[in-house]
Amino acid sequence: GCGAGDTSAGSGATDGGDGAVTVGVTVYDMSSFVTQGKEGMDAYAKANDINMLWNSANLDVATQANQVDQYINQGVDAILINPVQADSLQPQIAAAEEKGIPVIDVNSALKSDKLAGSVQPDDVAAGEQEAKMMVEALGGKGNVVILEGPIGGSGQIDRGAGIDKVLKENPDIKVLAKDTANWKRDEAVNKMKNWISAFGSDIDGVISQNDDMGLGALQALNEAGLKDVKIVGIDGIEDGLKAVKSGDFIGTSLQHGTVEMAAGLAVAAKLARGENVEATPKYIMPAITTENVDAAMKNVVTDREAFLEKLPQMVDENLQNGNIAYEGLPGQEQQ
Amino acid sequence: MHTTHTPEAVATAAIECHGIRMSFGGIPVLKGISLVLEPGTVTALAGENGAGKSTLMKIASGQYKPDEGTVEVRSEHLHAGDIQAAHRLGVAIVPQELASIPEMTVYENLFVGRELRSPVGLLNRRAMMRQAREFLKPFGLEIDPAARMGSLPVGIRQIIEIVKATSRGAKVLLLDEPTSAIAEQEVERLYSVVRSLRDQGVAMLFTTHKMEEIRAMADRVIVLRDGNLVEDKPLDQLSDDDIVEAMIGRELEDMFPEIGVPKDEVALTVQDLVIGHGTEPVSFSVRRGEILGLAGLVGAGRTELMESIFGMRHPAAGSVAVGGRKVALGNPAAAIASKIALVPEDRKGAGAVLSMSVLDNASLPRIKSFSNAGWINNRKRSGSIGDIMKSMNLKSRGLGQSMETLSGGNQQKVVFGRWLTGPVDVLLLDEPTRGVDVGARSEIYRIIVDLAEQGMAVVMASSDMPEILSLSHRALVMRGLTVAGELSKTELLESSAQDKIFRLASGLEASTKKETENNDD
Amino acid sequence: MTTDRSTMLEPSPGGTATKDPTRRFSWQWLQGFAVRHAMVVVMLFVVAFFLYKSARFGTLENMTTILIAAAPFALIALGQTLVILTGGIDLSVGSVIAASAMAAAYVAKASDGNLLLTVLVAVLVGLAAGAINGFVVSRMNVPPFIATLGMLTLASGVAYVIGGGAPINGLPANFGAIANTEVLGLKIPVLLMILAIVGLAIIMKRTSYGMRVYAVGGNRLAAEIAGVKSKRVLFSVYTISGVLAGVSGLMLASRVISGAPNLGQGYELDAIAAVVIGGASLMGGRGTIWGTAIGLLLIQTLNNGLDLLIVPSYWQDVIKGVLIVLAVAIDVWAAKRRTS
Amino acid sequence: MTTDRSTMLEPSPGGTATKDPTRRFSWQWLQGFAVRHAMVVVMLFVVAFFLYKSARFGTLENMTTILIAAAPFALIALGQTLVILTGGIDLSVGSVIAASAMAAAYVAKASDGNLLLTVLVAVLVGLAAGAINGFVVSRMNVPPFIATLGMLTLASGVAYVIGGGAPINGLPANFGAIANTEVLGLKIPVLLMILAIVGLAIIMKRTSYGMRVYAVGGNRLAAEIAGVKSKRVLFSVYTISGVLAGVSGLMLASRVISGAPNLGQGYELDAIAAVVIGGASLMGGRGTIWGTAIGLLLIQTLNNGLDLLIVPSYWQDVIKGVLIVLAVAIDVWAAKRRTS
Ligand SMILES: Nc1ncnc2c1ncn2[C@@H]1O[C@H](COP(=O)(O)OP(=O)(O)OP(=O)(O)O)[C@@H](O)[C@H]1O
Ligand SMILES: Nc1ncnc2c1ncn2[C@@H]1O[C@H](COP(=O)(O)OP(=O)(O)OP(=O)(O)O)[C@@H](O)[C@H]1O
Ligand SMILES: [Mg+2]
Ligand SMILES: [Mg+2]
Repeated sequence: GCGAGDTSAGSGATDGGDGAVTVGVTVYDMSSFVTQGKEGMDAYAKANDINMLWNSANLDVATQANQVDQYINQGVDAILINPVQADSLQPQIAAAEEKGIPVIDVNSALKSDKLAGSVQPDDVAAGEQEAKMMVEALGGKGNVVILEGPIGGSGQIDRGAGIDKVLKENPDIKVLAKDTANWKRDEAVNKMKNWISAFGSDIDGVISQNDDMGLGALQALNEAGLKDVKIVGIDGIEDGLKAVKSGDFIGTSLQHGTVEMAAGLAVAAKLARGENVEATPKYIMPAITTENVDAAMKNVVTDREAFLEKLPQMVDENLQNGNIAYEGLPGQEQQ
Repeated sequence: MHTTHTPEAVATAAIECHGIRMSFGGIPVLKGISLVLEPGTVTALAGENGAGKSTLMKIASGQYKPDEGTVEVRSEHLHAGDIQAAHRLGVAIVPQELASIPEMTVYENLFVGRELRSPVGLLNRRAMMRQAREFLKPFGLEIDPAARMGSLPVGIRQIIEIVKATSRGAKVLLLDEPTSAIAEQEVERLYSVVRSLRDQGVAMLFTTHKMEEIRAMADRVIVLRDGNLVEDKPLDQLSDDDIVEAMIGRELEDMFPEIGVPKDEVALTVQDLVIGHGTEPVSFSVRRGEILGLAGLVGAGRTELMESIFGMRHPAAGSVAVGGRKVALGNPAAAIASKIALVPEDRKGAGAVLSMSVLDNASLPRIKSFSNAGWINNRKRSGSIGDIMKSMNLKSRGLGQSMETLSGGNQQKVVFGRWLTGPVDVLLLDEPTRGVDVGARSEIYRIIVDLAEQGMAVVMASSDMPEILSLSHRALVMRGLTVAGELSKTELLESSAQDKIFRLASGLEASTKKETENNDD
Repeated sequence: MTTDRSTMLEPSPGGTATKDPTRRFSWQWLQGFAVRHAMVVVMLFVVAFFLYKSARFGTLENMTTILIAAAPFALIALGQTLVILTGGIDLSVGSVIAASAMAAAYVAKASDGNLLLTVLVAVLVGLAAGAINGFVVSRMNVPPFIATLGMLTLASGVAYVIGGGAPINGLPANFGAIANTEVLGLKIPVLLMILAIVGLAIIMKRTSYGMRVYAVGGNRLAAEIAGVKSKRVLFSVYTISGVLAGVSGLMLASRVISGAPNLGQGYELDAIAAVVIGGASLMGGRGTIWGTAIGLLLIQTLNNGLDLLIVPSYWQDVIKGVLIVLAVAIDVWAAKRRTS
Repeated sequence: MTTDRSTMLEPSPGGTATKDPTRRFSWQWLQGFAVRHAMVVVMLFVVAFFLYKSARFGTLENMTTILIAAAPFALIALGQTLVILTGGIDLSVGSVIAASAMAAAYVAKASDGNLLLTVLVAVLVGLAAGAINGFVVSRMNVPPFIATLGMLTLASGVAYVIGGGAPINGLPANFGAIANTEVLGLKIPVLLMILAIVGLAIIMKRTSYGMRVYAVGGNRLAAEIAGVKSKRVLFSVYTISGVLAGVSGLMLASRVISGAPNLGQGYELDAIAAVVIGGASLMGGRGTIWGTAIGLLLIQTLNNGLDLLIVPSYWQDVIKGVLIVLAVAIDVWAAKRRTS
C-alpha cells in the first residue's frame, strides 16, 4: 500500500512508473554538507525509482513551512525535511499527517509525535568525540578556546553539550573563551586573531564545532606564528581531511552528507512504499585521524564516482544492519 | 493707515521683535533688531542681499532660534525656534526658497495641516479641490487643483505658496520675496490680495528688491544694512533714492547702462524649434553683441525655450546653431562645448549644488580649464573665481562658504558669475536678476552690457518690464510655448511698448510677424 | 536624487493652459494609473507564465499558500511603506520580528499558554522597539538608517538574550492557534494582512494623518510651516512599523510553534524591495499602499512559482534578481513614456 | 532631510570677498574640524576604554590584527562612499565578494595556481557586476536600491552556481600568497587598504572627477546644467565599487585559502554603516573618505575590543548597536551646536 494512496489522485508530480514514489525534500540551505548529501540522494533515487522534488529554505523557517505546505498541496508520497530550526513546523507536520503523507526529519530534529521517521546524527556524541581527542592530545591539561556554530542552532547546542560533558570530566582543561563564528572560516580567522591578542601563547588547543572554523583558526595561528596549538574539528570536509593528514588537525569526525542524507531518503521512500524499515536510525560519526584519513579522503573526494556507485546498495545494507554511518573506513563496523 | 508709534499701538501690536541678535558661525548677521508690526499694516523690509532679511523672518516664524532677543506675537511670548508655536499664534510665512511639496497636488499643498474633513472624519477631497479653486481665482490661476505641484513652473508654484499663506487666516504674514518668480500681472493681483488682507487687520511684512512693489504695497519701510536697522519710516516720508541709499550706504547712479551696437555676425540661430507638443515652431537669430529680451506671462514658455536651446530638454523638432555650426540637442555638455551658457530660473533646483562650496559651484562648468589631466589647480581656480566674485560684489565668508548658507541674492551671483571664467558666445539668462538687490542688479546689468559689447549674444528672459524695455535691442513676446510677436528697439522705446507686450502676451493682439529670422533691425 | 523615478524635467502637457480642468484630471488620473499599470502587467505575465508551466500553480490551495506566506511579510512591508513615505527607512523590522517571536514564545511557555498575555507581550515588544526608533529619529535627529541599524543589532541581541542563546521549543500546542485558526474561512495572518492593507490604504488616502505623512516626506520644512507636527508624525510611523513587526513575529512563531532568535533575518531588505517595486521613492513623499501590495505579491509569487517548478534555490536567486530589476526597469520606462 | 549632518565647510583658500580671510580661515577650519571631531572624540573614548580594560589591546600585534580584519571591509566601504556621495546605494557588495571569491577559487583550482589569471578573473567579476549596476542605474534609471538588490541576489546565485552549491576546497597553497604576502612590512590587504584610502581621498578632494561626484550627488540637474555627464559619473562609481568588492572577495578567499558562496553576506550593511557613521548623507552630496575611514575604524575597534574582553557575540550586538547610535547622536548634536 502506498502511504499517500488517498491523495494520489493529485499525483501530477508523481509522473508515471510502477512503484515510483515522489519524495518532497526541503533542506535548510545549500551548504557543502547538503550539496554532498544531494549527490548521495540523487544516486539513491536513481537506483530506486524515486522522484525527488528539491527545495532549499535559505535558512528561513517560514520559507520552509511554505515549502512543506506546497508539498502537501502537491500530494507527494513522503516529505523529507532537513530543518532550518530544530523543533519547528509542528502544524505543518500535523497537516501532512492528516493527509496521510509521512514526514521524516534528517540531520537535525523536529519535535513531533507525528513524524513517521527520523534519521539523525548523534551530534552530542560527535562533540564528545572531538573533546576527547583534544583532552588526549593535551594530556588532560591545558587551555582551550571553543569555536561554535550559529548560536541557537541544534549543531551548536548538541555538539556543545558533548564538549561540555567531556570538559566537565576533565577539570584541568580550562576554557579561555568560547563564541560563535557562524560555521564560517573568515569569521573564525578574525575571532581567533582577537583571542590570540587576548591570550597570546596561553592557548593550547582549539575545539572547533566544524572544520571550516578550525581551518580559520589554523590560518590565524599561522599568521601569529603560533606553531603547536592543537586543533580539532567536525565534518570531514576536504580541507579538514587534508589538515588531519598534514598534522595541522589532531583529528575530525566524519559527517558524510552523502551517506547520511541518502539514508534519510531511503527511510522516506521505504515508508512511502509501506516497506518495513527501522524508522529512527542514528548516524554515529566515525572519528578520523591520521590512521584512516586516506580512506575517508577517497570516499569524500578523490574516488567519488566509485563511492557513489556502491552507495545505494550500501545504504540499504546499513539500514538492515544498524550502523547507517558505515562506509567501509578502517575502524568502522557495519553493525 | 499710517503708523504712529503710540504706546497704545504697541500694546495691540501684532508682532514685536526685541533686540534680536543672531550670528552664524561667529559672524553676526543681525545686531540687535527691534521692530513692531501693527494689525492692518503692510511693512516693507528692504536691504541688500545678505543684509539679514530672511534671517529675521525665519526668527519671527520660529524657524531659527536667535542668540538674543525675544519675539512676541499679540503680546504672547513666542517660544524661540518653535515653528509650531509660531503657527499656533497665527504667524504664516512664504519662505524665500519655495517650500512646496512637489509630490503632492496643488490642493493638498494648500490644505496640508488644516485638512477639510467630512463629518465622519475622513478627508473631504472634493471640498478641498473646490475651495482651492476659489483661493486661486483672485490670482487668475486656472490650474487644476489636482495637478502635481512639482510639474508646475516656478512662478505658479510661488503664487500657490502665497495663496497657501494668505488663505490660512493668519494674523501675521511674512512674505519673503513673494514676487521674485512671478510676472507683473500676477504682482498686480498680489497687490489687491495684500490690500484686502490689510483691511482684515492682518499685519504684513514683506521683502522685495523692486521699488515699485514697495511703493504699491507698503505703508512703512524698514531698511536693514549690515545687520543694523538703519531706517524705519512711513513710506510717504521716503523717496526711492532715500531707500536705496539706506540700503547700500551710497547713492546709486543710473540703473541701466547704455547698450552698445550689435555686430553683424550672427551668433545664435534657432530654426523651427518646436518646444511643446504640436505648438508652432520658433525661429530667430541673435547677433553678436545683441541682447534679445524674452517677455511673456508666467508659463508662456520662455524657460522651456531656453532649456531646449541649452539641451536640458529635447525639442520635438528643429535645430540650434552657434556661429553656423549645429549644436547637438538634448545634451547640456554639448551646448557648453559650443560656448552656450545658461543661468537657470530655478536657482535652487537647477542652478546651484547647495551642498558644495562657492568655489566648487563657481568652477564646476569650467573645471577642465582649472585642471591638468584631472588634477585641480587650486591656486589658479581660486584666483580666477575670486576675481570674478569680487567684481560681482559677492557677500560671502570666503569662497569656501557652503552655497546653502549664502543669502538668496548672493547665490544668484555665483550661478551667474561662474560662466564668466571662460569664453561664452551665447549667454542665456532666465530671470537673471531674480532676488538680486538694487545695487547688485545695476552691477549685473553693467556686466550683461559689457559682455554683449565683448561680442556675446545674450538672450534674456525676464518678467521685469523695465529690464526688457531698457536692456534689450529687440524683444520677443512669447505665449503658449511659441513666439507671439516681436518688438524692435524703436518699438521698445515707444511709450506704448509695455501695453503692446502685454497685449501680445495675453493674446489680445494677434501676432504680426512670427518668423523673425530675416528681421534686420 | 538618483532614486527619483520620474524624469527630471516633465514636459508640459500642452501649449495652451488648462482650459478644461476635468479633462486634465482624468488625463492625469489615467497617467497615474498607467504608471502603476506597468507593474500590474509584469505581474500578470509572471502569473501567466507559472499557470502555463505548472498545473498546481492556479489551485486554490496554492493561492492560499501564497497568501499565508505573504502575510507576515506584508505586515512589515506595510509599516515600511509609511516609514519610507517620510523619507526614512526601518532596517530593524527583521530583528524586531525575532525579538517579539522570542518574547511571545517565552511568555507562552512560562504562562503555560496564556494567549492573551502572549499576544500582548509580542505587540508590546514591537511597540517598544518602534517607539525607540521613533524617538531616536525624531528627537535625537539620528539618521534613520543608523538609528534602525542600531535597533537591528540591539533587537537581535535581545532575541538571543531572551532564549539564553537558544531557540525556545516545547511550546504549549495552543500557541499555534494564534496563526493557525481560521476566521471567516481565512487564517488569521491572512485576515490581518487584508485588514492591514485595506485599513492603511484608507488611512493614507482618506485621513489627514495620511496626508501629513506624505507632507513630511515630501518636504519636512514646508510641512512644519503649514503646522504639521513633523516630529510626532515621524515618531508615529516608526511606532506603527514596530507594532506591525511585533505582530508579524508573533504570527511567524505561532505558525511553526517555536521561537527562533534568527527568525526574520534579512526580511527588511525584501520588505523594502516590495515597497520600492511598488513605486515608492526612498527619498520620501511618493508611494502607495496598493503599490506595496503589488510589489509584495510579485515577490511572493516568484518565490512560490519557482519552488513549484523545483528550480534550485541558487538559480531562483539569479532569476529573481534579474526579474525584479527588469520589472522595475519596465515600470520606469513606462512611467517615462506615459508622462511624455 | 533628517540625514543631513555636517555642513561641509571647506577652508577658503582665497577668500577675497571677506575682510579678514586669515582669521576666518582658521575659525572655519576649526569649526569644520570640530564637527568631524565629535566622532574622533567618541573613537578616542572607545580606544581609551579598551586600553584601560585590556593590557593586550594596545600591542602592535593587536593593531595589526585590527588592520587586517578591517582591510577587506575597508575596500567595500570606500566604494560605497563614492556611491553614497552620488545619492545612491550599493547593496550588492557582499554578494559580489562571494562571486569574486568563488570565481577566484574556481580559477585557481582549475589553472592549478595561476595567480595572475586568478587575480584577473576576480577583478573582472567585480568589474562586471559593478558595470551592470552602473548601467542599470544610469541608463535604465532603475533606483539604485532595486538595481543593486537585484545584483545582490544575482551575484549570490552566481556564487552558488560556480561551486555547484558548495564551497570550493582543496585549493593550491600558493593561492594563499595573494593575501598573506608581506610587502614593505605590511600584508597586501592592509597595503591595499592604505593605498585605497589615500588614493581615493586625494581623488575626491583634488581632482575634477571627485568634484563631479559631489556635484551629481548634491544636485544632479544642476550638475548636468553645468556640463557634468552625470550618467558617466554614476556608471563610474558603481563600477569602482564593484571592482573594490571584487578585490575584497579575492583577499578574503585568499586569506583562508578557500571559496565560500556565503562569504561577505551582510557586509553591505556594515559598510554602509561605516560610511554614514563617517558623516555622509544618504541623500548624496555630503561625506568624505576620511569620515568613512573613521567610521570603519570605530566598528572594527569595537569588534576587536569586545572579543578581547570575551563578550559573548549577542551581547556584542547589543553593545555595538547602542554605541553606534549613541556615537552618531553625539555627532549630530555636536554638529548642530557648532554651526549655530
Ligand atoms: N544657515 C546659515 N549658516 C551660515 N550663514 C548663514 C546661514 N543663513 C544665512 N547666513 C548668512 O547670513 C547672512 C544673511 O542672510 P539672509 O538670508 O538673512 O539675507 P537676506 O537679507 O535675506 O538676503 P537676500 O536678499 O539675498 O535674500 C548672509 O551673509 C548669509 O550668508
Ligand atoms: N495657468 C497655467 N496653469 C497651469 N500650467 C500652466 C499655466 N500657464 C502655463 N503653464 C505651464 O507652464 C509651462 C511653461 O512654463 P515656463 O516656466 O517655461 O514659462 P515661462 O514663460 O518661462 O514662465 P516664467 O515666467 O515662470 O519664467 C508650460 O508647460 C505650461 O503648460
Ligand atoms: Mg533672503
Ligand atoms: Mg521662466
